[in-house]
Amino acid sequence: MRNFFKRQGKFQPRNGDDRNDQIIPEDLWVKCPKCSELIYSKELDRSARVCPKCGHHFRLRARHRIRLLVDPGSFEEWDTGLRPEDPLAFVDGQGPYPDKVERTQLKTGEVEALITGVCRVEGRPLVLVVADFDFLGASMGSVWGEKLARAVERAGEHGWPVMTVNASGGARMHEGLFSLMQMAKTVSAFHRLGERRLPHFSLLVDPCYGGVTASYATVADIVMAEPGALIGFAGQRVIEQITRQKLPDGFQTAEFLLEHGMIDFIIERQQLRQQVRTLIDLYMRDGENEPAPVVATAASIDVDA
Amino acid sequence: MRNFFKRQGKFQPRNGDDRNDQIIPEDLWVKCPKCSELIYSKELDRSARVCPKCGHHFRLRARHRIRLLVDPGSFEEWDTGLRPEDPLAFVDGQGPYPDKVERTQLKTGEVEALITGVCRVEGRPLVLVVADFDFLGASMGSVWGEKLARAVERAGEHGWPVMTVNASGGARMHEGLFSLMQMAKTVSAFHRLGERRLPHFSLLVDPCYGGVTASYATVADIVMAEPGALIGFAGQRVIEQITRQKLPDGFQTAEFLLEHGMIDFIIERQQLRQQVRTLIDLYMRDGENEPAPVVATAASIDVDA
Amino acid sequence: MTTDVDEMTSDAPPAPTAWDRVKLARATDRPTTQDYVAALFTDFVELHGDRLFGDDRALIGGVARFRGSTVMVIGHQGGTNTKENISRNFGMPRPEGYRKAQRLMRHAEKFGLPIVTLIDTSGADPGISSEERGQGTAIAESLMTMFGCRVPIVCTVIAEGGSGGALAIGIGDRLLMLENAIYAVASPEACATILWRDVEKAPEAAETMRVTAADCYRFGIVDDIVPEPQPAHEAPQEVIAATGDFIEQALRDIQSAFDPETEDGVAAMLDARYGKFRAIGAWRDASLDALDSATPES
Amino acid sequence: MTTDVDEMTSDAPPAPTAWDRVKLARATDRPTTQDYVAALFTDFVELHGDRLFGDDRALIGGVARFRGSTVMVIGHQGGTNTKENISRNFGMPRPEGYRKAQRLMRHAEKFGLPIVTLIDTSGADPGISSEERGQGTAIAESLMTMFGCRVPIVCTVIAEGGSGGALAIGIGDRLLMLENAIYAVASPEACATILWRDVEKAPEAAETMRVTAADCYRFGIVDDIVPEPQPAHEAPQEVIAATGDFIEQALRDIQSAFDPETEDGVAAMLDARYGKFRAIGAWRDASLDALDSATPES
Ligand SMILES: [Zn+2]
Ligand SMILES: [Zn+2]
Repeated sequence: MRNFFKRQGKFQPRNGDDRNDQIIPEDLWVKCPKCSELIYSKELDRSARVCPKCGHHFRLRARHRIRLLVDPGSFEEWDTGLRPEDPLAFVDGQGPYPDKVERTQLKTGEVEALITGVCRVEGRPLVLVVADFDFLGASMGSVWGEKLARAVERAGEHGWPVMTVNASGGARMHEGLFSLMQMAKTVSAFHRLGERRLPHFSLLVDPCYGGVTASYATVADIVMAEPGALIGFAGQRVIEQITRQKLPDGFQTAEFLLEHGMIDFIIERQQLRQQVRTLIDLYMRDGENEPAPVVATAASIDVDA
Repeated sequence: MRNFFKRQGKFQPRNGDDRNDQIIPEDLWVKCPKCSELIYSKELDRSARVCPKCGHHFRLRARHRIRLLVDPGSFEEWDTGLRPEDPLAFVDGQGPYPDKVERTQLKTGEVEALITGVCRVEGRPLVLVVADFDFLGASMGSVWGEKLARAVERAGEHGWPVMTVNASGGARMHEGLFSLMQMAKTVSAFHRLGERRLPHFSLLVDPCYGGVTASYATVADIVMAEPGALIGFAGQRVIEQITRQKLPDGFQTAEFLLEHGMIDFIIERQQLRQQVRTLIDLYMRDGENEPAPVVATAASIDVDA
Repeated sequence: MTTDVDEMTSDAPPAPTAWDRVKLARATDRPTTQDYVAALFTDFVELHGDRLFGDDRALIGGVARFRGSTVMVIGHQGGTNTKENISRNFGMPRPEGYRKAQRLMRHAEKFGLPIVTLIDTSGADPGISSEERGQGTAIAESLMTMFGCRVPIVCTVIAEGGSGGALAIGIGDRLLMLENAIYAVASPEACATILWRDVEKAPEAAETMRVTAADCYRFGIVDDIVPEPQPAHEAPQEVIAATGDFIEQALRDIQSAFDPETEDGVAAMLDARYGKFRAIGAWRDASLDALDSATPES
Repeated sequence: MTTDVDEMTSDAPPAPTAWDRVKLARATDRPTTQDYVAALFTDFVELHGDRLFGDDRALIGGVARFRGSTVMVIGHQGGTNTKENISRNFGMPRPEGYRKAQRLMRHAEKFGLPIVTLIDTSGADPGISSEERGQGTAIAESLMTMFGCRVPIVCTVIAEGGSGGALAIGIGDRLLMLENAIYAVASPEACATILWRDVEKAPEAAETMRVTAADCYRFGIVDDIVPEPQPAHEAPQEVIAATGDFIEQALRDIQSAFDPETEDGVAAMLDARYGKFRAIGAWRDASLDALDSATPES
């Protein structure tokens, strides 16, 4: 099985913390789905993709989020060599799973749905774990679980706090039970981190469903959400089909979750960096966990041929 | 303050585990409030005051409950000398608190609302704590807290399980903040017992309200209730007056609490003894906590003059 | 701090009655939990929700920095206008409120953060849905949680400490009370209704219930009284600052008495917390009386 | 246990397909949690309620004696008729169910009781009110609880192990699975709908999802398979008894490997539990491939 990946050697992932984050717009103007305002695409990017008129938070690619949060140049990416296997020899109507992965990699410029690494936020070290919804709907598979477990274990070794930015469309069906088991694997990693009294800050962003919502993302020490983000376990279409009931207004929005006691607070994208800095300072008390120097080398060398 | 009690020397509490438990009936026939059946009073007593027709559980005096549960003659009562003080010098429309206590003692044949001691249930030692609703509505005052704390501490020392039978009409207003603080005192005693891994079985009986419901009685390891018992924090009249809403059918009944997840199960009075035996055997495993011999003397000598 | 008979005959104004204290404790513009948080804490991050059912705005809490250390602060919160009063249920917690408090206390325990609670409620919510969701059980769980919580806890009654709703965040290593705060097993109105069947007798009930800080101190229930040279609503800054000093001192006292960073220190702190409440009560042992007078009867 | 090509050419009947297994796992009269409890446990005392909101009858549990020891047994429970199916929500737990399970697990931990879970659910309840009360959060809390639970845990998939609803009581030191049970990230029907947009493709989906006990064993997810010489619904007594033997053996193995009566033993058991799930995954490290072939590129 080790070989199938080499067949697709033409793909080479890019590194760095500020690339791959913009989808080329169909046109220069974007219509806000909330207030219908036409926004000039570059202006939207400049405002962190928040509608300047109504505050609607557009989805963001993972690397865009990283760039907005971290000190420039401080993100050191980890485990970029990890690639999905195909333990089920899974084939569906769209063909074999490995082909689907390859097409997705080419389309998105990412090798998997989860990006992990360590960064600094105004000088404070922080392990950062960010999901990319464009990669197979940020479905959680074995690579996700392994990258996250490694990142959290490293945080534990170094005494760093962890922040996760969580989006997901659900399970990575193509990996079957392995996908389900990543819920256990990720939760267990954070259970260990908690025993070291290191905090996990979780940000839920649109959309966040399925196994991610039902695992580490919602049992963090601090659970935040972006305004208007849809967050739930079962998807809205599934619930409608099964229950044949009309969904309540605002069902599964961040605001709905706040009212129902499921999140600590809603944070606007522009306030996130400041809020994360405050949280780090509150929990990483007074130099008790001395920030280890960020390794000075570039991001892990990716040597996939 | 030590002296006021001696003024009332004419009162002398009776001892033993099977007296004081019958109110002389107004007449020989009792009408069941649930099915309206007329029941011969002695027959009702023989059936543990459970309506033979509909199963309605009539209220029971504390000593009657003890007699039904324990091996004959095995109940050793503790701390019968404890008496309420009057730290507030409380006077209400009915006069001073000490007078009210004295009248209640004469009427009920009990010196306080809580009876504690150790017994055997089919040979198994069990610390037993039973409230008597006839004593000032089983309001929880300082004597209640002290007797309970002592009983639970002794259970801890000896490695005995504890069973509490809880009824209450609310706080002992006459003891003011001391009454409120017994909630804390009783919970803390059971917190300690839990650290020793000794179980607390709680039986909620009609009616159980206020500070008892909001303290040790509902955070037991096993919470049981008698059929139809009314159990709540706020009383029904208070809720109706304040909310001006109609109360739902069956509101605050044991069955309602079961449906709302607040109790482990409902147990009929005739099944209790067997169930308690089973619980003791399940939790006090295999002679790990060797039953200490019950002290062979009679109930603690009561020397109040 | 107790009312002195001399005061009645001197030129000084008469000492406030219990009912005066009740009115002072309930003064509309008396500082609330939010005022204390704003004045005494920095970087307050309010944490919402019980992760079970809802977010009770009558009981708020969050992490913040207090005099150099990160702490968890938890307090009752009513409203300053009708709309806010409704959204905060007049500061009367529902089960969600206690369960949020428990969550925050476990959180504080996990990170070794001292807990500061601010008590200001007329009592637990007396509603149908609160009963449905286990009001009694929720309060009881709060008490159990606080007796096991392995971090220092300092509780302060800042205004009205009403019944189980107050006690549910009132178990700690130190209990402080403002001079014009009250603490009672039931509201004077409820007591008057129950015992005199006349709500107009509330002032008399307040007197006979002994609800003042001086009473609670005399009873050994309250450890310290924060003086109010002027009532808190007339001199909020001064009273809040003094309260902060008392809380800081209490935290320092606990930390120097027990060293809660060590296992043994935590065990000793929990023992002392147990002992504090174990000792509260007013009773006598008639059998000992008899032994004293050497006339036993059988 | 895996399907062998030889079987296809021999006189033996063809091995069951994945879809056959799905149908066996779902057979109407396949034994349920209650059947296992009745046959394998004595003195079962069912404990109800989450102490928060309700009692979920789709997930039951209680203390009981199992082969001489007191244990906590927790399992999914559907109904045997329409009425019971409705009251038990067809065995699909709501948040109350997970929270009851968590309560019982903490209870078991307090008293040092081993936990036995029996998994049999098509999945978590997909309803509006379950979302309102935090279905995802409740499942996540269950996982967190089981990773920290300081007593031995043995989980057995007795019929259908469906998605997060199954996993929520599926974290343990040993995971057993009956030969005709299935375990899947989603139902074959859901998978067929999502990936083929055609629920009729469920048999194909079942095949490609690798849901059988043999698959789960091959993947290293399941520790042991309880054989069903005859399907459980045809020989319930034999299969239940065999399951009991496997559970007993698993508990004995854990107890002899770790001695959970000691602090060190518990720590080692939790380490092993962590390691068990830490190791589950199918991925490769492309950078190591490249190092293997000694042709690094930068
Ligand atoms: Zn807009
Ligand atoms: Zn009847």
